[in-house]
Amino acid sequence: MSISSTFHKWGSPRWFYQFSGRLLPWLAFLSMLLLVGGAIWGLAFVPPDYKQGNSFRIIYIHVPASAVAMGAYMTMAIAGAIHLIWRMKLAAVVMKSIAPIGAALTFLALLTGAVWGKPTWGTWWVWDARITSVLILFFLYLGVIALHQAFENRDAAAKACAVLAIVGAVNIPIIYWSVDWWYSLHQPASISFTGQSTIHSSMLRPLMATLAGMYLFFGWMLLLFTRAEILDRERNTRWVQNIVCGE
Amino acid sequence: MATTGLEIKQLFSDRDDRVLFSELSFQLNAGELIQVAGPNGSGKTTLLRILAGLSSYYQGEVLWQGKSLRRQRHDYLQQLLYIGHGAGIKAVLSPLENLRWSCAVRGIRKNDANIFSALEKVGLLGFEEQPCFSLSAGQQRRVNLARLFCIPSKLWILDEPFTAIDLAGVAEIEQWLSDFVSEGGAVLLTTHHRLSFSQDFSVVDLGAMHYG
Amino acid sequence: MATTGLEIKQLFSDRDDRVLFSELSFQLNAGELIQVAGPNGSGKTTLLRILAGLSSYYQGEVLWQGKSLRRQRHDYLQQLLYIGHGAGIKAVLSPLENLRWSCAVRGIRKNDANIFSALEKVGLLGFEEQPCFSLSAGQQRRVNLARLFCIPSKLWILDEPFTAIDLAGVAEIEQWLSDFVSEGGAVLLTTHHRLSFSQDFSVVDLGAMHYG
Amino acid sequence: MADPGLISLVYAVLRRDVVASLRRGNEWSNPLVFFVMVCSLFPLGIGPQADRLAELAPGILWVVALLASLLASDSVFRGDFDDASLEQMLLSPQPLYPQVLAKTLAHWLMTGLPLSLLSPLLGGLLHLPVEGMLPLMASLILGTCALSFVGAIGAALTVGLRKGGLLLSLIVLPLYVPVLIFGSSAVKTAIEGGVYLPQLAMLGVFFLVATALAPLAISGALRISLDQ
Amino acid sequence: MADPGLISLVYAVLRRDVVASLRRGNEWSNPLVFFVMVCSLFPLGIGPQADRLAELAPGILWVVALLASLLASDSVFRGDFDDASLEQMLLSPQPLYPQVLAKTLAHWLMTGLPLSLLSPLLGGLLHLPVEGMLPLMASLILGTCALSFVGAIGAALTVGLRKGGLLLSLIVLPLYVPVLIFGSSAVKTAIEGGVYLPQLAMLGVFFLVATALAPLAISGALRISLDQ
Amino acid sequence: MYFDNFAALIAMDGHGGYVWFSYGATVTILGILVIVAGQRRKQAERQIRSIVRRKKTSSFDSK
Ligand code: HEM
Ligand SMILES: Nc1ncnc2c1ncn2[C@@H]1O[C@H](COP(=O)(O)OP(=O)(O)OP(=O)(O)O)[C@@H](O)[C@H]1O
Ligand SMILES: Nc1ncnc2c1ncn2[C@@H]1O[C@H](COP(=O)(O)OP(=O)(O)OP(=O)(O)O)[C@@H](O)[C@H]1O
Ligand SMILES: [Mg+2]
Ligand SMILES: [Mg+2]
Repeated sequence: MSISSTFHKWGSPRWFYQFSGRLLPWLAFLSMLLLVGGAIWGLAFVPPDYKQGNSFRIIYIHVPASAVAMGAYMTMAIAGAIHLIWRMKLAAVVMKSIAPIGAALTFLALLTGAVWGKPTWGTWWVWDARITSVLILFFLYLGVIALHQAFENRDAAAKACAVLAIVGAVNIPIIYWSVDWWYSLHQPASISFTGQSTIHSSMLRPLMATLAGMYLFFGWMLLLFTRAEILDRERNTRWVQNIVCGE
Repeated sequence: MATTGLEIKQLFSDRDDRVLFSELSFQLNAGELIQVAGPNGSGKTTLLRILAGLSSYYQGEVLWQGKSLRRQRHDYLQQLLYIGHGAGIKAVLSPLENLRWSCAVRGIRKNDANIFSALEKVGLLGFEEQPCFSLSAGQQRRVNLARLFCIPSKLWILDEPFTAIDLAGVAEIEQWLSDFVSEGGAVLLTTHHRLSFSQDFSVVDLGAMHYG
Repeated sequence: MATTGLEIKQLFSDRDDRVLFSELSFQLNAGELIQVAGPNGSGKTTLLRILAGLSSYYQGEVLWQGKSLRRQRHDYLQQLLYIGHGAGIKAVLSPLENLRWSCAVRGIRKNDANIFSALEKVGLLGFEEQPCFSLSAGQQRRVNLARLFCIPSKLWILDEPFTAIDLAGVAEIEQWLSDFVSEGGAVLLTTHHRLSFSQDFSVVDLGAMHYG
Repeated sequence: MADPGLISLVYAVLRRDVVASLRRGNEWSNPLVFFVMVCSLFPLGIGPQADRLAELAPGILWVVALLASLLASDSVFRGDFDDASLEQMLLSPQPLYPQVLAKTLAHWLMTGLPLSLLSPLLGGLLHLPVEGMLPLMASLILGTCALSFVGAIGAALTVGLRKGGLLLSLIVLPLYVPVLIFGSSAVKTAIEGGVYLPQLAMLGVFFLVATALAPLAISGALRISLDQ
Repeated sequence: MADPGLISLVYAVLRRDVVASLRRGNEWSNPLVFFVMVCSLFPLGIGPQADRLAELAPGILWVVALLASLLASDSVFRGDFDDASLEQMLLSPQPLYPQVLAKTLAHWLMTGLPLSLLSPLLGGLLHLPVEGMLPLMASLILGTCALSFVGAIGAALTVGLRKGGLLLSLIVLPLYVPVLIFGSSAVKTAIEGGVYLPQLAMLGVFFLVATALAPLAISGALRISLDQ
Repeated sequence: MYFDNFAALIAMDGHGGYVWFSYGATVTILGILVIVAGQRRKQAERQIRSIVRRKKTSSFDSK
């Protein structure tokens, strides 16, 4: 079948709603299992890092939150592009749903990072390249959310946010690279990421678990937000009214 | 079926779940004038913006010379002149400068003579160098209407062109419309005035408001 | 000589050396309606803003109940209701909220019942909780006109109240004016519509534009 | 002063402005975000060294808060002018003073106050020592309120002009200077372990004087702006 | 590209905008005044020590220039939207790209350029060493042009909204970061006696890319903003 | 378990505060996400119900 007809099927809110309904329990179960299991494993069973002591256990949420937060922005931009190019309504819904989730995860990454910084670096905040970039990523998310809220018209809001998300996505690599370059100019000798080499494989396994769990959690939330938004948008259709009022 | 004008087929538009119009179909050919009527809030402005290509929130088809609008935007724009609610003029620039820019944007160059004669027609000779903010409501509207005479086009879409225009002015504008139509132009307009128009014209009534 | 209304004596105003009106004198008493007429740019808006006390660029005298306006601003404002070109409503607030504020600013408290009946009169029942930005041009104008019914006053000064109002609406408003006048109110308004007004009314014609 | 009519007038105006601002959302969140973003631009321009940033933090935080307040104050009367609500206020038989007071207070509640409450977070970002946090917040609360009133005078003067925007800065910034000096000095003194109460007291005086007198100037300015 | 029709179109649009902006006066003078005033606030907030100011000057000058450009960019399309000229642009049979390019260039000519030319004066005020003056001006010329184009994207997205103002900052500021980094770094490197050409080259690249690509995004954004 | 007892697990050699705060914040933020998602759904359902109700009553009216 042609691309457009596949898109048509995937883009149909009704089809998506029903399909995602079947996926939902699995996502919820798996993500909770991996997140909770990985966390317990990481908190209680893994030996501490020889340099950082027990504070390193924050890694099991810090790293997954950071990674997913980054990936989410790109996903949002891609959804925006799909919406603009193929005029697929579902993509707009997905894009709108990602923004608050991504912002929350970015905030979590910032928060856990800051808390981790106190015992390791002796300060809550450092204008380190990676940290600065995440902060800017957070601003980018806030921009998309604020722009969406500012519009009264939903379709115009979606298109405008798509443009912004794409422009932002084009800029992210440039921002990262320039912040990195900036930091390397100023880098004080005392502070640096200790480097991946120190991670022992026994520490790595729970990390893999929570990382996968966080991705699944993101997927779960995405479906929940998207489905609520679909209901809202399609509220005048018979199928939605049947679902809600059970006829 | 080579129709030479604007053809609207099964047009549907809604706002916040209230249907403004649905299954709206009509045709506007060269040499015709159509008045879109309806009470406040019935969707006249919405319809005109759709037909001008400014709004894309509609279902149904709009054809220009037999082809869909979305396919031949450029050709259509070449022949369309839309004057909306807004004044479309910079307050600090004079009528002359404003019209010069209006022409340039349409790709029309070097026609000050035209502009002067247009300003004369709308009764603004003597005001052509005065900044527009110091003109009255009706005079500003007239500057905007002067575009009818500087920009050659085949289809005029006018949203309440008589707003703020005095009685003598209204009669004049009706005469212009009449002249344009008899030269083979097509006009689509809304107004709450009772049109006194020499030729025949049809009325598309958007009727009362529907709640959906 | 205790006149009960508005008395204008030898009023003069100019804009950029162009005299708009000079030696303008007329009188508006309770139970009378005066239409200020004149072509675009003749100074109608300017005159109305002077009489509402919004503009002070004039020479001559304006008396309210025999005393100069400048002396008794407060008393005058208590009895005046001015509706100008502007909409006077916040776009994000609903008609209800807007009118509530309008009343509060005038010192009128707790009259939601009044406001509802006013909204019903102007045909906006069902829209009272919708934000005003989503109303059409005419509907927004109607919200503004609803103030005529929530704010007790003796003198209405209305600048083109029929702008953007549909035909049925115009007839209704004329009826309101008529009722108000027969109850002893005084009305001063401008409009380019031909007024069809049941009582007698006078016209103050600012005439053609003078170049000076 | 305790006239129930006036109080209910103040309340009605305050309420309408706060509701409108909350409903628009942007109006109160934007100055906040602006504050956060611009504060985090400075390290990028100056360099990330913590000790140097800590030294500059009071100055930067105060200047940026002042800018945020300044930019926000453009909108105190802009909307009301555009939709001719101002005309209604002027034509009301009620006195203008309480109306203007209420409008300006509403504006501060939606801009200056949230900004002041958030400032310790930004202090953290700029490595402001902990001793500075409380004086930072206190000085900002008093200071931004004074700034709002002074800014409203400028806003009232420029509201009738096409494109007020930056013209406002020009008029108002010089008047902001005393507040800036005492505000940043309070924080600096606190960091250095000094007594910062005198500075706070000065800010309190500014605040009281501005609240009492500015509405008079604003009323006059509004009348002038509308009479054109 | 060398179509005489297009060139005359660009010229007409550029001319109209420049004339309108000159006639209004505020539009070009305000960013300038803002730049001057805010730069002179910093000594008040931070303290007057010359050596410390000199160290901070590149960062401060660049951040403030960036803010001035940001605030000015709100007005690129605002006026044209309000008076419905934008409608006319969109309904023109001519392509939008050159019109948008011309408008943005006109805007930069009236804001970024004068600001860059004035910057050495402010450098003097903040005790910027003489070696930094030329790179400051050069980097600002290239940088503000890139900023104008990026800012115009945000302006186009928000022009249809009541109260754009600070929302624009929120959207656009993160995108300004690379320009800020390379701009201030060029000046700093120059002061320290280093080679600052690479940074200027980077700014040049930003400038070219922004000029070429931004008008596309702007055109799309304008269409969206008008279609509501 | 790596730790000798529960108290040691809580204390984590003095780093407990940081670690447990982080995990607490995580639970809070992820929990808020879940709750917000649920609220959005409820809000949508509420609106749909009112639409259906309005439709029913208006169809009775017209009859
Ligand atoms: C893209 C975003 C981020 C990623 C991918 C990331 C990744 C990582 C990784 C893999 C580690 C473990 C390094 C190791 O122990 O070997 C780490 C450690 C750390 N991160 Fe992040 N992080 C990000 C953002 C942040 C942010 C925003 C902050 C602070 C607010 C932060 C603060 C820390 C701290 C304090 C440590 C521990 C100290 C250290 O190992 O040097 N990180 N991060
Ligand atoms: N701000 C101003 N500066 C200079 N001249 C002005 C200004 N406002 C109005 N004028 C001039 O004053 C004259 C009268 O304007 P006014 O708005 O009173 O006219 P009007 O009778 O209300 O016209 P209309 O019917 O078009 O509304 C106009 O010719 C106009 O050029
Ligand atoms: N931005 C918007 N958002 C939501 N609803 C809108 C919006 N603009 C208009 N509407 C609604 O659409 C309806 C039609 O509006 P439109 O402006 O087309 O009316 P109109 O026929 O031109 O009326 P008028 O004669 O008053 O100008 C109105 O009832 C209005 O409530
Ligand atoms: Mg209309
Ligand atoms: Mg008038």
